[in-house]
Amino acid sequence: MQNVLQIVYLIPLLPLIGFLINGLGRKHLSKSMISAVGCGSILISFALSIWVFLQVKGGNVHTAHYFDFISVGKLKIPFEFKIDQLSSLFLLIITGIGFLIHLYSTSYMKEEKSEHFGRYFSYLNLFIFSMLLLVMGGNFVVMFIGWEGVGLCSYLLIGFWFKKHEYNKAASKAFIMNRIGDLAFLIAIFWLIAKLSTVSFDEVFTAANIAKLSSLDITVITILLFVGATGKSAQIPLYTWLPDAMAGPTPVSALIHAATMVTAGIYMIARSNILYSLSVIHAMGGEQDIRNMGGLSKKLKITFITFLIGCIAIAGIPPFSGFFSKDAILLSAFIKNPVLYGVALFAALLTAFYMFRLLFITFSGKFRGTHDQEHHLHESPPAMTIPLIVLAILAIIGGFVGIPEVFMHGGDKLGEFLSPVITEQEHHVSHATEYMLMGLSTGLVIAMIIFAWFKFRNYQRSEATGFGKVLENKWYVDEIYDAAIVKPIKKAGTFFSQVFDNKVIDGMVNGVGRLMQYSSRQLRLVQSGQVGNYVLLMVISMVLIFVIQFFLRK
Amino acid sequence: MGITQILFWFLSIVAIFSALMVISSKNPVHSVLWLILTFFSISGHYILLNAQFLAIVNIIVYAGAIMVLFLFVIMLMNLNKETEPQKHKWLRIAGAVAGGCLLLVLVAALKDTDIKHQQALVNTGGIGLIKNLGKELFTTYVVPFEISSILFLSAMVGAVVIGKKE
Amino acid sequence: MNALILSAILGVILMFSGILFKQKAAIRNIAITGMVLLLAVNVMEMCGIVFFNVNTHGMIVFDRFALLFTTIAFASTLLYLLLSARDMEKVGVNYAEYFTLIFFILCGITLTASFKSLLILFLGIEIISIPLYILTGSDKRNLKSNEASLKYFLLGAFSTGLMLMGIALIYGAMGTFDTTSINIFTEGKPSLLLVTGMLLLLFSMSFKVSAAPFHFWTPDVYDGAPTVFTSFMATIVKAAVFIGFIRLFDEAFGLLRPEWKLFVALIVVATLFIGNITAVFQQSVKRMLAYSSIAQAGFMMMAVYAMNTDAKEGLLLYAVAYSFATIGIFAVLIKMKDYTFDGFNGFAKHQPLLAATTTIFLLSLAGIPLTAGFLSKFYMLKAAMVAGNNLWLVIFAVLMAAVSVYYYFRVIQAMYFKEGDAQPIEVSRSFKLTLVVLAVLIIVFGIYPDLILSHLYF
Amino acid sequence: MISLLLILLPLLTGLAAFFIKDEKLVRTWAVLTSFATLTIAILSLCCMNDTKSLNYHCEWLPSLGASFSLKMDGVAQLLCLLNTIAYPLVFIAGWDKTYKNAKNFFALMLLAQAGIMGVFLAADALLFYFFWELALIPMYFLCSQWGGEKRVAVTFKFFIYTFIGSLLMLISILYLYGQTPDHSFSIESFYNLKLTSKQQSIPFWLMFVAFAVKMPIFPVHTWQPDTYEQAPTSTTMILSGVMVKMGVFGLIRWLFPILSTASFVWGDVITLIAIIGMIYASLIALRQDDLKRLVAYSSIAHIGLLCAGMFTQNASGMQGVMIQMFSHGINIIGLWIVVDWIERKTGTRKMSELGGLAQKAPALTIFFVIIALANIALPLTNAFVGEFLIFNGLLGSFTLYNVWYTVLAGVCIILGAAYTLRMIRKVAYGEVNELTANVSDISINGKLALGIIVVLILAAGIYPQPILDLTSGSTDSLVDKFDILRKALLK
Amino acid sequence: MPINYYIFLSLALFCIGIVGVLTRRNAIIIFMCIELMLNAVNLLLVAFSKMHHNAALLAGDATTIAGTDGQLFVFFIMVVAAAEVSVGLAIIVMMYRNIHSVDVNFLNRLKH
Repeated sequence: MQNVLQIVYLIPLLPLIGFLINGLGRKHLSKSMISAVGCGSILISFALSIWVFLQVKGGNVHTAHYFDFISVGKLKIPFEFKIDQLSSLFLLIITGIGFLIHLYSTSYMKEEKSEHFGRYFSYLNLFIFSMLLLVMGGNFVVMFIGWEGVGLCSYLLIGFWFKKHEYNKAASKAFIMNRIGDLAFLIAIFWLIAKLSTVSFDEVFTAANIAKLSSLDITVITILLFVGATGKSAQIPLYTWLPDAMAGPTPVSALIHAATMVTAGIYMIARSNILYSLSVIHAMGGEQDIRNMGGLSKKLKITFITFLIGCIAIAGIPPFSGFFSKDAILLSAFIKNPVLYGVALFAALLTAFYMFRLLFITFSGKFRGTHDQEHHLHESPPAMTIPLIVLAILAIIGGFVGIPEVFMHGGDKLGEFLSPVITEQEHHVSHATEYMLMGLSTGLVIAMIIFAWFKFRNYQRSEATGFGKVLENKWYVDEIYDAAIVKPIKKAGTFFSQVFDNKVIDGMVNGVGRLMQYSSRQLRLVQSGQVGNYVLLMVISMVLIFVIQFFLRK
Repeated sequence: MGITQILFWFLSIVAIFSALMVISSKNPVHSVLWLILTFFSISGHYILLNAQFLAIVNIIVYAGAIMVLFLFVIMLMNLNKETEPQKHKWLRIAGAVAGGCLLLVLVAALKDTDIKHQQALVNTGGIGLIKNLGKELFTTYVVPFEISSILFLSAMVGAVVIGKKE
Repeated sequence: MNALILSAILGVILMFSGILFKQKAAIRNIAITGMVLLLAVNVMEMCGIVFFNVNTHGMIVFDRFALLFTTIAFASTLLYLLLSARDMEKVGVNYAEYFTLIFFILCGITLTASFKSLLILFLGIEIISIPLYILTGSDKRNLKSNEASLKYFLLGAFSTGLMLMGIALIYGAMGTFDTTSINIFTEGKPSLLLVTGMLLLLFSMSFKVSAAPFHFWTPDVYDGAPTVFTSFMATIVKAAVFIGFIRLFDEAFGLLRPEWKLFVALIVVATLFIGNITAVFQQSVKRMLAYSSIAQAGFMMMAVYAMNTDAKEGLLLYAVAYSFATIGIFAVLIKMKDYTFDGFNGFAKHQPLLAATTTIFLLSLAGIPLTAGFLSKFYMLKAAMVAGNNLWLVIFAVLMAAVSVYYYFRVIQAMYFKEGDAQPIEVSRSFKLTLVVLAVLIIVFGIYPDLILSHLYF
Repeated sequence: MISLLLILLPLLTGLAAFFIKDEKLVRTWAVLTSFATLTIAILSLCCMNDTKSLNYHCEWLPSLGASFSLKMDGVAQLLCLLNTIAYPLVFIAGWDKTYKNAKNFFALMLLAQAGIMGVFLAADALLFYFFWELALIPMYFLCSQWGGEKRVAVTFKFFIYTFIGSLLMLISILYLYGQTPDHSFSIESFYNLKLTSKQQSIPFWLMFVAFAVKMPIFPVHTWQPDTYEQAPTSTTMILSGVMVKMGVFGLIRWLFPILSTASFVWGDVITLIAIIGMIYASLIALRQDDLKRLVAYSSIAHIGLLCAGMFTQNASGMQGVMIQMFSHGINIIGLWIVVDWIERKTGTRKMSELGGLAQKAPALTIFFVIIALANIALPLTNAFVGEFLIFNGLLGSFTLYNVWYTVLAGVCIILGAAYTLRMIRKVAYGEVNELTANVSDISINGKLALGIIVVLILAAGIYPQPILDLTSGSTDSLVDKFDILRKALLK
Repeated sequence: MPINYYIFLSLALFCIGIVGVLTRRNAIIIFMCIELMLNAVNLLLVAFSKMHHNAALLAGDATTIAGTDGQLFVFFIMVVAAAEVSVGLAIIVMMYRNIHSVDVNFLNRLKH
């Protein structure tokens, strides 16, 4: 009797079908049809996800095996989906939020031509499909497929309005930055294969297998996986694509990057948490839906409130959800290492500063966008506001799902649900310390908000100075990358293509030819036409041969 | 030193001297004459070796026919001047040195051959007589003999082809 | 023996035909018929039908190797006559005499291929050489032809001198001219006289096959001679001398191989190098072919170097491949007015069939698979490889073969890929047919060489 | 028998094509016969283990020890399939092109197919060499006759280059032949050779150079960009899609089994060269403005990976190479079709002069993007499977430097993404300009060809296992051989 | 006479012939030098012939004809030389008719 969860393939399949229908039929379908297909497929997936979630809650955990994707020698990589607490939760998040995004988009994109409208929805569907593969994958490879798929979709979405060169560049940059992370992820997978000959979660995370890994292996794999996550979640040092992507054309696509892709990184770390044994993961998961909101609300007048909520949430002001997740992270960082805590705190402060700077710039100053953008700024139809409100509510209450013990005994519902998947580390910190840390961070955050308020209240496009300028330019990291990596690569490429390949390597090859021509030109002069010379040369060669024969050879 | 030895040395010196004169005379006619002298001395050697047939043939064919032909051609071309153009000095030296080296090398190589103690039979021995040679030539060597007629035929045809005026 | 006598007779017949017949076509037909006859009697001798039973006293032996080669040579000559006999008319007035000389040369070729005595070798070489001096100079008003003839003659006579000195020294050492008797020496070290004589023979034979550094006459003579005769002497004659060469060094100096191996290798290297490299810069196709013939000689020389069964088989195959291809190319070249590479520009457009066949000939010369040229080169390489520790020689040969591609393909490029006002040339239908036959034969032998080689053994 | 058919059919139809004067007729003829050959190749899959009906043997040159024997193992089957798939694609894509002397063009193309097929099937070293050259000759004429402006010189360089390589291989073959006890060229005799490591070195390098030139890998690659640029696109497709696989195939069929010790000993060096070449070519591709040259250099990078993958000498790496050979062939043909269309419609290949094709030719752009993404091995495309396995093989290979190799080769994944996206961006995106303003979308035959390619890309990307199963027999036996060897050497 | 004497004498004549070929420009003289070389060979052959005859006699074979072949070879050489001379002189004369010189340095149309 097969497990009922075998049919989970429907969940990713539906968005895929949606993608195909919208993609192929984008010229022929009407907009309403397209939105129906786009949203409908996700909605059904969402419904299925709820059903799956309930199944999992009921204790039915299943790895659905479909076919052998790659099977070489001892290495077997099946195409399989793993449905457990973690993935079912993420299924909910992805299909749920995905649906909201779709819904929102129907209205947001309605002024696009039907062709582009269809293209847009097909991209979105593909995105959801990839995300679903990512979270459902029963092994690292399937996960990687989704992982790259997400990168692809972000590329497509950022470059959606492909006439604009900046967008295209931003898209390429996002993809390449992601690829760096992907490479790390891949190498981690190879490392696992080399050590364990398997990539399946079920097999990798058995105690016996973990025991096979040396501490070096674990360090390398975790670091590589983390780099992979870094690329996808746009963390330092691979974050520079994200701001550009945000600057991209579609707020919705921006949302996707801010939210879902970042989630992907989190999910991956969570999935392999055994290797990390970190307790912060689930908290991070909680944070993401808030960030979604933040991204989503950008640039919309009417949603100032929701945006504000989002900002506050992200900044980590109690009691919004961001507060708890942030503190959970900070706390675990503190447990690990106080220095780490400092860094994390600093990052948190910067986030706060950044968010509020955005807020003030967007809503306090004059409108600085182009005319082109201005027509987007209108009263939002219900299709847009409803998702926003839902999200805002989520942001407010979301925090309480993961509310730590210090506030409410047994409040950490999320942690509880995920405990089969995530090995939690014991907290060895007194509540007093916890409170103190919370207080510290909150205080600093508020201070930062006030600082931002004063700085950007009447923001005009004036030259920023000092530290502000550094921030303005995103720490000049782009410039540093450009100088340290991109330019040398370009220079090397130019050198190789114009000098080395042409002059040196091909030069040597042609040189051989030229040498032949030259020696031919010279050698033929021996053929002087003079009989006397010919005889002389013959006699000399004869003498030489005689000398060799009689006097040199032994 | 018997008469044979004296004759041998005398003929050898004459042969080498006249050969040297062949290549060093400026006047082509002189060269021809010196060459005839060389041939005569070689014929002398043949007689010394009791190869009478060859000695006669050498004088008749070489000294008589061939060299006269040469002389005739040279006269025909009016080349009997002393002002024959000379090769470049260095080329001549190079030629002489190369030829000298060849001689040196060959002599050095062949001075210790395994037959160095053997003697060439002088004065006696009947194989060089016309009778013996003729018998061999028309029995064992009849095929090559006939074949050499083809050579003459082709030389004849050649002379016609080359010499005939068109 | 059949062929030897018949070729001499045919020579005489043609000598008189010039007096009897005034029409050139008649003379030509006699020559071609005679050639067919010659080929036929030679094939008969291969099948065991011998018309003349002459006691040669062991000086000439018509073994299968010799007979097979003479068959090849006669067949090549037949094809050569079919293609180019008409073009001899242009050379000069002595039309019948040219054929006479060619038949005499064939007589010499027969001798060179089947000698057992150094005397016969000497006679054979001379019977080949003297008519060739004449044929080279047969275009009497052409100064180049004169010059070539005189150069050839002087250098040829010089090399004859070397050869005779060699024979004399060998005679001194061994007391015989018989090749098999020369090959017997009992003591551990061979006589110095023998070795010296052998080396002198090596030089003179190298001269005759135009192997470096005794090749100097070749480009000038091939270039200066009337093209129709260059074709003959660069192919059939050269192959014949090679057969003589390998016979001599196998039968007479087989045991001396340690003494000459090194020098032959050096000669191979020098020949390949000079032939190929110098050919690269030539402007005239004819002169390029002259250098190419030197280069090809370098390859054939590898057979002498290797001196094993493969080498002999390979040399026969090489003779076919090289002769056929070169005869074909020359046959086309004779028709051209402009012998430079540029003269071939756009040739394919005007004469697609001729261009196609010429391409096959060139590919064969370059040693591209599916042509006899490849397999013959392959046999040479294989023979050399089997002969022992000499990878370097083989590698060198191969690199030089790659160089050869350069100049052969220049012709192909000119014919096919370059625009040009190709010279309008007129060729008969039978000429085309013969060329096609030649090309087909080259490909057939390139796929299945056993068609030839199986005749070497019963 | 099937293998003989696979060679004979294109050979004979090719020869026949020389005599078909009518251009349309000869084109149809070529397409039909190429489909017929494809059918036979597909049929061959049905009798996978029936060696009797697959293989063929007859006497050829008994005196030399060479025979006309053909062997169709899994690898050969795969590559024959690639060959037979490539031709219809190429012909379909070029259906609306006119060639002067069309009959010669199609005849030579078919002859080249026969030659390539022979290379994949030959089970006799001499025969192998024969076909190796036979595949080259038609290519020479095709490129020199119908190519671009500098075609003659460029093609000639290509020809000489590969010719030297193949001649060196010939020496190696001869050397090995000399070592066989029965003086035979048959592959079995070669396989049974027991040579010391010292004896293997020279023939190994001689042979490797031939394959390296053909593939080509750095630093003997310089013929390739020029040739790809100058050759007629149909020919370039065959050259890059099928012919370069001859080199890789040579490694697996001829080099590894015969000279395994040397392959093992020199593996590190060659892997390093291959990987340097990958980075090198990727960097150059990054700076190319000419589309054809970009694709050419990207191909060098990919082939470098194939070479490195072969020398991992483990199951994963080699199987990866197998599937990647197929994928690369399909993908690059697709890319050429796109590039060709762009060139035909805009008259330029310079990326700096292009742009905005996505608006004017959306179908083309979609195909282009999909194929380009397959080219950079996005998951669920065919190339991903190959590259995944190769990289896995690299990391799992038994060398001290496996991690470095993997990381260095991995850099090319990123560089590959960089130049491919740059290409897409410059060609397809952005505003239209005067060159691209009047471009029409790809024609129906182009769509058909590209459609098939995309289907193949996805099919092999999603379910690659049949291909892997096809070749596993050959690779497994090799891997076993290397395992034994490794154990013996490490002792 | 000791055979070495003959060998050295012949070699000397032979090499003088070669030197002549190398140093002279007149085609006829060059040709004559070649004839000199041939004569050196002839002398050597005759000497060897007598040497082998002697050896056979010393070996006790009183009726031996050993050495005949050497002298016959000389005969053939003379035959060939005669034929060669006729052809050679014909060629030289033809040359002279065209360029009015027998200087081999003027043979330089064909080169490189």
